Amino acid sequence: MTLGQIALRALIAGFIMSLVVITGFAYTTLLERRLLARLQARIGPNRAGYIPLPRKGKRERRLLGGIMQPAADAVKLFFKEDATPAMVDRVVYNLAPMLTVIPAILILAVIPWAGPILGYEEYFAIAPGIDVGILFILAITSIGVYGVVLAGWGSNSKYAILGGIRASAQMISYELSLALVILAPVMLAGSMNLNDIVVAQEGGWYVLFLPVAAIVFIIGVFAELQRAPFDLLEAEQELSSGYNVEYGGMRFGMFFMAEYMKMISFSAIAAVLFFGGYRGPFVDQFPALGLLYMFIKIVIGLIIMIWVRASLPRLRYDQLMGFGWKVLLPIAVLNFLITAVIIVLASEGIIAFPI
Amino acid sequence: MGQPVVFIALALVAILSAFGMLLSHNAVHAALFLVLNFITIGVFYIVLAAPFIAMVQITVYAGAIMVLFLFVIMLLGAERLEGAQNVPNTAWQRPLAVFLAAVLVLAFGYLIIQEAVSATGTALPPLDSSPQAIGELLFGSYIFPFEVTAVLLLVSMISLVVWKAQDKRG
Amino acid sequence: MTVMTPGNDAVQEWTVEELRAKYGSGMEIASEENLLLSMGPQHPSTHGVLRLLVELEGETIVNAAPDIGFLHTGIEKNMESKTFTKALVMTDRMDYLSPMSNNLGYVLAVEKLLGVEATPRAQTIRVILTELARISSHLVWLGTHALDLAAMSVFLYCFREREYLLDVFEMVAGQRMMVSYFRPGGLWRDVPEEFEPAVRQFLDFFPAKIADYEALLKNNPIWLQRTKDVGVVSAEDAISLGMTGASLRGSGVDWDIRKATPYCGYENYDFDVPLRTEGDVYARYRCRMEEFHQSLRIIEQALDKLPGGPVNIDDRKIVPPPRSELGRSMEAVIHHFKLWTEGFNAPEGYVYQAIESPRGEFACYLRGDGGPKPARVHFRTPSYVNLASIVPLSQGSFVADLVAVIGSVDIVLGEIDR
Amino acid sequence: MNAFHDLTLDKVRATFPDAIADVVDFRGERTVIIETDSLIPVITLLRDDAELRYNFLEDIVADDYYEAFPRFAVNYHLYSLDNKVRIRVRVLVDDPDEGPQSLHPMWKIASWLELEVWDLMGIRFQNHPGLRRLFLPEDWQGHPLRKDYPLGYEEVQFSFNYEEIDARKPYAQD
Repeated sequence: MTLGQIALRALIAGFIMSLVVITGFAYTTLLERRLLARLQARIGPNRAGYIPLPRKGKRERRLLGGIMQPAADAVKLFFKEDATPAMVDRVVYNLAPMLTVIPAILILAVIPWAGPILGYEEYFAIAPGIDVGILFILAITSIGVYGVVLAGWGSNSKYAILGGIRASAQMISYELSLALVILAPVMLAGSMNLNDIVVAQEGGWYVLFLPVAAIVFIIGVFAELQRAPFDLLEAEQELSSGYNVEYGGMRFGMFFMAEYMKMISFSAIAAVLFFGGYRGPFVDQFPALGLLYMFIKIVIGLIIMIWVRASLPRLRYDQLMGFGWKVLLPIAVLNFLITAVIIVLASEGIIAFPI
Repeated sequence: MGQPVVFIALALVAILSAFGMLLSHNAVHAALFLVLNFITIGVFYIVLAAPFIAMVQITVYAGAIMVLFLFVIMLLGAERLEGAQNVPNTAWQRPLAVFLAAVLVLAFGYLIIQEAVSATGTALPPLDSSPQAIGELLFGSYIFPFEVTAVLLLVSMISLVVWKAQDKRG
Repeated sequence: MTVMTPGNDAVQEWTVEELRAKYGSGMEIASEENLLLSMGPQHPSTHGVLRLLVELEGETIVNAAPDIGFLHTGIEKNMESKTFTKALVMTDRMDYLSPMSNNLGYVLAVEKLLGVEATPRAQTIRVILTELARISSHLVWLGTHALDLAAMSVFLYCFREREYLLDVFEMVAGQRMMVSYFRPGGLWRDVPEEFEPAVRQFLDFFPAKIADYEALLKNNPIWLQRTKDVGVVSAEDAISLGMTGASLRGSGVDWDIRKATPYCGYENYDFDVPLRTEGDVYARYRCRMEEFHQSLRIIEQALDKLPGGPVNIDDRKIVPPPRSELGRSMEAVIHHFKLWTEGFNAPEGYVYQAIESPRGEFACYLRGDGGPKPARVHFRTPSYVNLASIVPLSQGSFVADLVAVIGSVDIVLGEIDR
Repeated sequence: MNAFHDLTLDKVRATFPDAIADVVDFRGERTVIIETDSLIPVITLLRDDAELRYNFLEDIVADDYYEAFPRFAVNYHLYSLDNKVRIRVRVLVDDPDEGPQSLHPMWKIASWLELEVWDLMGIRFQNHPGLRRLFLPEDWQGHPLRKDYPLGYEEVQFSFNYEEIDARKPYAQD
């Protein structure tokens, strides 16, 4: 394949996967609303777009109520009045939502969705050639902070700026632990390519070998995504929704979109790093099954995030920072050191370890 | 053919963002231009087939350091520069800056012209930019400067914390 | 001080005097460097329309000033222009989360002024209903308090159980919230016969629900972190601040008006007053959670010995005659007419009747001047007094703790502004 | 509880023989009407006496006896947490601008309770740390709980006289 063909293929795959994930984001919101409603003894959105099944003599049966709710929400958001507050910095104010969404989409580039399908030689990803996939993810998430920080600053509102300050401090601190624990699977697999990490888990998921790393990773992801119990920067009760308080319409929708798309992509990354990625039974015979496995693992990840949101209160800001620096970071460093030592010892043949 | 086009486009972005940083009156805008500049340079590294360095560049400079810059600017509320214009005794800085810039441009120009005139085109040996090679370089031949830098940064950080803590106490 | 803005030319420099004039709360501003944050009146965690002007150093609260009056409707003034019976409906609107308690406080004050006492059956029903109101009010407190700390599920569970209680109120009074059920001299009418089974059913299922709430919060490490050692107030300070109810008992002062100066025959019931000594948000939380169980105990005892007999005293000058008499007794018609046009005359004098409302001491000062209308009504509402304690309790802590403190002292703005 | 009330009265009489102007018993409640000047000493005695210990300030209520003299009365409801007894101390005020002394050095809550009295009844407490409007707007005229303050009402607008009544409405003047 020539360079041009590769570029064209990446373009098409990227377009399709972005569409898939944007739709997926919409339905993640629906999943969250329905599931939260179930957990909280209420019903949730169950009207928009049901499929009527006529029954003789009775009222029709309504199937899949609420299935069009995301579309209705999107229409609503698009047609809202696009108001810009008076004293904002217009450039920054308009830039911030974009800077949140773009990194959320960019992360999708390196995630391996399945084995060799659709004419891909090794595995199916938008940009299969990137060998530093892990670093790419870290780089892009670190850029993602800007959206929140600039939204907080550019809105010219005290609540927003408090949210922005909280956001930058929180994301920087938790990124450290996140990066350190990601190194453990990288060392085990001996590669920064996400597909290599998936393939290396043929002998067993890394969550079995690296349970501490997996737990720290999941906690770090909650903080990175600003999901409960770490949703301090948009704490409705303290900052009345924090950094996005001055946004409305689709600009607000873009923050929302970025959060849910990140939920999907980080579920995928967790699946890749610790839960065997697209691998599963019969995936060697039928590589397309990988898509299904990936889908299942992502949905399980989403459900866990929603479940946590339904059950836990929110941490306080200083407690959050204390937890990140005093608990999570030491554990991540220790985990990193011990893993490295064990790998060296095993490769020297001093101890037996199935790697 | 593609490479020169990419190079020129990136170079334009890099130069314009650098000028934008220098000329913008708002500290936050300046910081954002700098971020753009860093990211462009990161892309340069990718073009040079050094993805590891590219990613490190973006993560560390664009992702971490500049966020801290923004953090400080936001906290101090120092985004407006009108105060700086009133500071006395800065008049002598301008000619000096122009002079230094001229020296820099001349030096680079000399090097480039000399290269063009001699036109030997000495090909550099292909550089290995894998994480392993960089690691070996850093922890092998350059271990001493690397560690010295680390200690220096640590010392400056601790001294700042101590200074600030004393400030608060009394 | 500079108001934070992103490099806009229209930025304004405010002096402290201008700020004080602008915010108009009389708060002393410690430093011009600090951030002034106006929380509310439209803020998710200010429980109604409370506005708090908060001075922040970073995220630490230096000072705060409550700004109230958004709900002020002049209830005390309005009641002076109505007869004693007609004025009753205004009391529902004060603490709209436990209108039964407000009714009770006012009605007891009127009865004290008149020098009458309700029948045993009426008193027992009053006890049952005020305890149910206490539970329903505490449910809202628990739900919103948990929601303030972002435990959102508890909120919805609490409101599910509250719905049941509101249905019970609707069953007896025909109204879910603005009940006006207790009347001077007794009740509006006797409870329907479905009332007792409905309350018994509630007694059966509610302990399991309390266990649910406890499972979500009681030992939740995040909940403990957010509430322990937050908003601590000592017993002396709590007394000096006039705190009452569970907020006072959380600091270890054993004072429950139902025990200290019993009314409605509370001395005949066997119940405990939950006490904690820590004085922090968690202690107040534990006290109120314990009060659920104590209220259930009281209701059960009251139901078991619910006496028969009339619910209204046999004094036609105070209580209107039953509708059945109107058709055959001229005297009844005259009484009815006199009561609904003119009302009853109260003697000259003033009384002060305190009851233990869900939020603390609810008291009614009532002066009669010999006429059919109260000459002066004043309500000592627990929320109004407890609100003042928010500032000393939250000074030096974080904004997030302010939210926890507001939740833990349990205020209702309708009662504060009156 | 009349025994304890009598004890209270005896103690006050013993210490401040001239302070008590009148004593009222009504429906089991005792009211001690005292001279304005001796408010602080009497209440200090009630609060600090080892036997009495009326250590809880429940409420401050002002009352308006319009056309009588003295016109206003301020009631202090004190409660003894140890003895579980309530007593009402009453001060008569003729000039609302020279009200009784503020109790804020004795109870932190006192200044807050006095704010309400000032806002709605207009009795100016001496030495209060900062009297201001609490419920009503800063520029409100008058004190609504006074008897000579009209209750007021809102005229109902109908379609035929909407404009006419709208013109008379007291909207906030910008």
